[in-house]
Amino acid sequence: MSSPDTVVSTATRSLRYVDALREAVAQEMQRDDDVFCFGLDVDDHKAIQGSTQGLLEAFGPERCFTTPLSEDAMTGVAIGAAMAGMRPIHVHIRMDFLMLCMNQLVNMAAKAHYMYGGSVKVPMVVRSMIGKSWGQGAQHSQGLHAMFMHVPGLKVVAPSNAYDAKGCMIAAIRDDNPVIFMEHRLLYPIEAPVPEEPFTVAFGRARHMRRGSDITIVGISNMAVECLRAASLLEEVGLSVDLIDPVSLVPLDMETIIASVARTRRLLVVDNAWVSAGAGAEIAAQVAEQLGGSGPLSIRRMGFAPTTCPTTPALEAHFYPNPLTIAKTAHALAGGSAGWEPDPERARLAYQQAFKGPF
Amino acid sequence: MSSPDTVVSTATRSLRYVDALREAVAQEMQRDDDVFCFGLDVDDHKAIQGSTQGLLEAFGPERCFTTPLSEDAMTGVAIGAAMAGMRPIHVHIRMDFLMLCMNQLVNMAAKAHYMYGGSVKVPMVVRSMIGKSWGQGAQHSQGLHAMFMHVPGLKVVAPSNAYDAKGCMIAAIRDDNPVIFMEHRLLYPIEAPVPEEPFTVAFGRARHMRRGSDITIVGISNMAVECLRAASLLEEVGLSVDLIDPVSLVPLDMETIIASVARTRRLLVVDNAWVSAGAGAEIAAQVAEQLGGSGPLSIRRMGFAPTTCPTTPALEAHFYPNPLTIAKTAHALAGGSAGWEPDPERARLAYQQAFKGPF
Amino acid sequence: MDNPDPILPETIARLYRSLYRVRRIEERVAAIYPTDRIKSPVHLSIGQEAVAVGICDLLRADDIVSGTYRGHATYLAKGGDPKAMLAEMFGKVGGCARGKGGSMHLVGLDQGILGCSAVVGTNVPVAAGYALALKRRRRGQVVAVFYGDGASEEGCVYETLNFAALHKLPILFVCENNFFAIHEPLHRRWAADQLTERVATFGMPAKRITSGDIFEIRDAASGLIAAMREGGGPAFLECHTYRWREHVGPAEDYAAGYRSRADMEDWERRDQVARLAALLPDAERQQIDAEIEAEIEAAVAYAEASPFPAAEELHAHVFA
Amino acid sequence: MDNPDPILPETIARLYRSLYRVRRIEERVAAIYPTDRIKSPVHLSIGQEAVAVGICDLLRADDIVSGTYRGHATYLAKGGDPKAMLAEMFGKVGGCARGKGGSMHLVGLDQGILGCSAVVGTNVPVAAGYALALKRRRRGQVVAVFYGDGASEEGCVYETLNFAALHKLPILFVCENNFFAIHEPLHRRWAADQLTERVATFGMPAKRITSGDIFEIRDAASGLIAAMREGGGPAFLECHTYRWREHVGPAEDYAAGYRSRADMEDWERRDQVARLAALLPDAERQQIDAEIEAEIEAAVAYAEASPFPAAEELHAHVFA
Ligand SMILES: Cc1ncc(C[n+]2csc(CCOP(=O)(O)OP(=O)(O)O)c2C)c(N)n1
Ligand SMILES: Cc1ncc(C[n+]2csc(CCOP(=O)(O)OP(=O)(O)O)c2C)c(N)n1
Ligand SMILES: [Mg+2]
Ligand SMILES: [Mg+2]
Repeated sequence: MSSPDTVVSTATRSLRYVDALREAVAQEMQRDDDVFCFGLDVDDHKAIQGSTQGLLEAFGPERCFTTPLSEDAMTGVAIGAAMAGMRPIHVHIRMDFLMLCMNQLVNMAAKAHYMYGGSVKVPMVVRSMIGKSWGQGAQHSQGLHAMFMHVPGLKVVAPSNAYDAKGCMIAAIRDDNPVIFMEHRLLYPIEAPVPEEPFTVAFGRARHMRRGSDITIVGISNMAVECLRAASLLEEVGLSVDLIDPVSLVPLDMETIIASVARTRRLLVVDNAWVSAGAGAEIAAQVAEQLGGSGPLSIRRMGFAPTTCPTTPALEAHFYPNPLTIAKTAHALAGGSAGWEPDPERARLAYQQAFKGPF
Repeated sequence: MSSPDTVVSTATRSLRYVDALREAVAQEMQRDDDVFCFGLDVDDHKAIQGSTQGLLEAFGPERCFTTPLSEDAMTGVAIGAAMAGMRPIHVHIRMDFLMLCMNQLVNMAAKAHYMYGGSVKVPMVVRSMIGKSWGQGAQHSQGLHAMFMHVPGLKVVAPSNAYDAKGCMIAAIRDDNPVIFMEHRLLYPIEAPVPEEPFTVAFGRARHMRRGSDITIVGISNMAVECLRAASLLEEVGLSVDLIDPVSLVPLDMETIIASVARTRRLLVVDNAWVSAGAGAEIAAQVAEQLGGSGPLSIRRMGFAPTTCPTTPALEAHFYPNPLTIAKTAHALAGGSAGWEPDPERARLAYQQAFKGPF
Repeated sequence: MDNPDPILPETIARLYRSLYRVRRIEERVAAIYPTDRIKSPVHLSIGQEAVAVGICDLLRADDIVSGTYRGHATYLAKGGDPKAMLAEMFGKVGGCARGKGGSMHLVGLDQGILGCSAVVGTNVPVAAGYALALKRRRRGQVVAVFYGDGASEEGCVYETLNFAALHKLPILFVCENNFFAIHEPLHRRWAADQLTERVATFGMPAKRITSGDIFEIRDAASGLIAAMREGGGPAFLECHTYRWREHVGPAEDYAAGYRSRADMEDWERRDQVARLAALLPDAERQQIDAEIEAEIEAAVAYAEASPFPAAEELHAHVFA
Repeated sequence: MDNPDPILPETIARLYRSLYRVRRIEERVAAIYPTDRIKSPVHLSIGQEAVAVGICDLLRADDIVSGTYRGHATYLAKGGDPKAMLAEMFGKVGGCARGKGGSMHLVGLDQGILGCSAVVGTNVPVAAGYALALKRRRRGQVVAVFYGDGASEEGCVYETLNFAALHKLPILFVCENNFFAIHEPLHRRWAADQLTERVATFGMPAKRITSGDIFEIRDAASGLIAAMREGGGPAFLECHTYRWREHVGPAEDYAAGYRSRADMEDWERRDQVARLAALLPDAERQQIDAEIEAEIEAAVAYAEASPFPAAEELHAHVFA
């Protein structure tokens, strides 16, 4: 259904990211009796911000159920059910809570297929949401995908729009491996055209959100949206951005990124996470390995400040990259005149504006 | 007591790595009543390969004790005791088991000082050993330091020789922050001259193990030792290696590495871990960010194969970098004639030979 | 309830003052909340005050409490400064965590308040570690750790109970069982309603108190804490209680359908704030009320006046 | 021991065959070990066979077991192939995990053997997840999960007990209490010796068997498993037993001082292999012994002959 370049969709219907997630899961549960959805609070009236709404009613409490507060064991339960041929979707309302399940994810889920010589599969999806702002703070705001990228055997996806959210979710459910599915809370209300019928978005194919020639920007998860805003600010001053959303981090479509940087010789990676040993480090390192020998290369990474996330908005404002800081950094990297910065009012965070696609 | 270049030590006494660890802890427990050492099996007759030998006898069961198999809560206990002013050393016989404690390490230990506005400190040391060979396999062989490098608030050290083991351990115990102390099982028997009196090795100062001009090699943990062997093989064919052991990964002495690569324009990072979003990615990315703009740069990373660790020696042999593969890769990176490879017999793994220092 | 010792008037007054202070501060927080000056999720303890207040009444200044993201009552009952609490929630530098922690991470080491945590259950082993240190110091200090019925399901909490009993740590485990974790009732999370019996198998005194009666809670804790100071080891209390407001946020949520207002009304009839108010002479109560109201005004004013932290503070406190 | 049903001769023969097979294969492993052909840590079950054998005797072919790094007995008792086991330990491609798992990660899905894990406790929730799937399938299948006294201390095990009881999963929890985790005795790890009582508070049948008697173990499990197949939910058995050899490796280690040979001798007197041997007619026993010895020879020969995996196998099986 999709190519790395454009969403080949005739859909006219717009759907919010959160509803795209919900629809994907509902359609897969409809299609395959072995799919089930569980995790703290998936069956309450808030239904994980609505992303699991209606599943209980449609599929009953055997296939949509809450759990005790026991993330570690529940992850093991998902693994065991997956080994038995089911396809669990385990939902966490914050990615920070995956730290409770690291043992099962890293030492069992990632390794089972390999250490049992291929005799078992672990087809499971771990949904987790990243929080931001309004005092989420230290323990409710982390994007920890880099840890999962580090461990062979796990797939990691981080769709940035409703179309990819649906297509990746269906692909994740059908995948025979554990897939860490990273969502960002602030993407939930953003709409995009999404086909009604089920479709998959293949992992390992980056999406070109904009074509340009001066600088390659890679934006991960909701940072793709922030980068889009930055790119349009840069366009106004004559800088053309090749903007790439990797969509999946494992597998990672380095080909598309390398091809772009081979043209621009400039790379800015903007991640929704810490920089040190992060996704951006991996992308930058691969680019440097493959292109560094052939001439000068300008590379920068942006991400969370190298601090714990503070709650006060006064400090949080400086913790995250935003369209203004992204545009400034890209501008400087592209050799633009020193000191340029976009009009702050026009550089407001993208999520504060209705994002409508398509791209 | 030490400079990044050379160990300024008049010590003539040689000590094994494992005994250096033991001595450091014993001396600190002697000096400071608040230091204690706990963790599974620290007090049994095997005493974590001897690294905790004698502590029970010298300091009694209040200050050296085993625990139930409850790594997660025990990490919380260490944090709480540290907040109360004690200086716990929590020992894990394998780094893989830290996955059980990620929640406490990432969500509490790393963040407490920050999220409580500086009002508490968490001076604790988490010792963990990396296993290798003889069927350690999937769950007993992982070097997971990259995950800790990713999270602000944790220090990470990985000494590669007995001198640094003692000096870093004392520094870690005296540090007011949580320190992840990574040891490699195969380093334990290797001797180096180590002063008897207590001394500290400052974090954030890399160690130049060899001076050279053709290529910069950074070797992490026991890979520093493997790289040393590779460097001497390369020397025989006229390639001079600038070999750097970062010693601590957080803080990371990028200055020394950058200065070296600025001269050689070639970097090979060899890690005892997976490559993807690993320590090598961070080092490579920083080098690319800082030096990429000024001309061509050749960069490569080596580490675990991108697979789970197999137990069979037939496959395990291909899982790890070794002096032969390191030397080959460095040789190619330095533009050496294609197809060169050292005599396999002479390239045996360094740990299979008595390593005597000093450097 | 069976209450052998007569309750002294000053005890009633002290407990009332503490209860009323928690209740009113939280009501004030709820009132301020819609103005968006508190950019922080708030988990109110309204209705649950008696547990923290009853137990903290027995603690010395140098004892320690550890609470959760629903920690306002714990913080205040142990002597936490309302000024620092309010400023924290406003994200101001005068906050107890300099604005870096918010409502879920209240802290006050000077008053013996270990920092609260927003990851359910995490505070429990940390509190036990603090108790380990206190045991080594041999000054008779104790720790009281508060956590919810939901937290009791986390593996690390069981692990901690075992360790605390094994090492005879001076720690009182207090499970505030309000029957819900967010909107999920006990019967969807607990295989059996035998938490207290389970904890007893670790070899520590364990008691369930279903009444919500502050005197019963205080009495039960009193003997346990006294024994603990003498090296008797840990103890456990399961205290039934009820959260009157929504899980997070300032409002009621009985319309949501996951629980019934009738249940709340049952608990409202047992409200300890009203009960103790009625036990006090009118004048004395009015005096206390007035003092508290003034304290709250001062705290809000302080929070409003306190500046936001300067941008450089972002990079402070990463490492000690 | 109270053993109402008379034990049929064929039951004795079947149990003996299984016991003897485990014992002898492990003795053979111990004998081979010093030659370094097994480049793998081995955790022998010698002395502990009766637990796995007694319980697996009640399982159907389509039932599931889950064991630990000390999993040889579990693997064999559930019908695991000694050839595949030996080859696995030799690191050969004919191994049950193609040489990638070694002694600690035996697996055999065709025989209903879930893969063993070397991280203590990890297998327990995974087994419960499998049981969840079996419950959905409604074919009366059950899971038996084996773990040690040490594993019982891990948080995820408590969490699993609660979840299994809550969802009435068809899973038998079997704690093989050999009194030690590596060299650490129970009293340094357990606050109280009330594990069985604790598990009972989750609302499942829970029984402690201290004799080591294979018939008692089998009888206790029998009723529990039958009920489980009808939807009765999980059950728990704590089986006292004793590890005769060192924690890891082929030797005895009574000289190390952490436990006394006298304790072992007490268990040796109750050895179920010898006991059942004595209950069998001589000729029948000899016949069984001979068959087992031949099976072992064949397994060792198979393991020797099987090739090492080719280098390309390193990159196979990372993703399914
Ligand atoms: C480890 C973890 N899992 C899930 C959450 C989300 N969460 C926040 S509060 C809560 C309910 C906790 O219930 P309980 O312990 O009974 O405390 P109460 O809110 O009732 O006071 C949950 C599930 C969390 N913060 N941490
Ligand atoms: C989570 C974890 N912690 C520690 C270890 C190290 N370790 C291996 S076996 C063992 C003892 C386990 O004891 P028990 O569960 O009683 O099993 P037994 O060996 O007695 O059969 C320990 C501590 C481990 N493998 N995994
Ligand atoms: Mg509750
Ligand atoms: Mg044991």
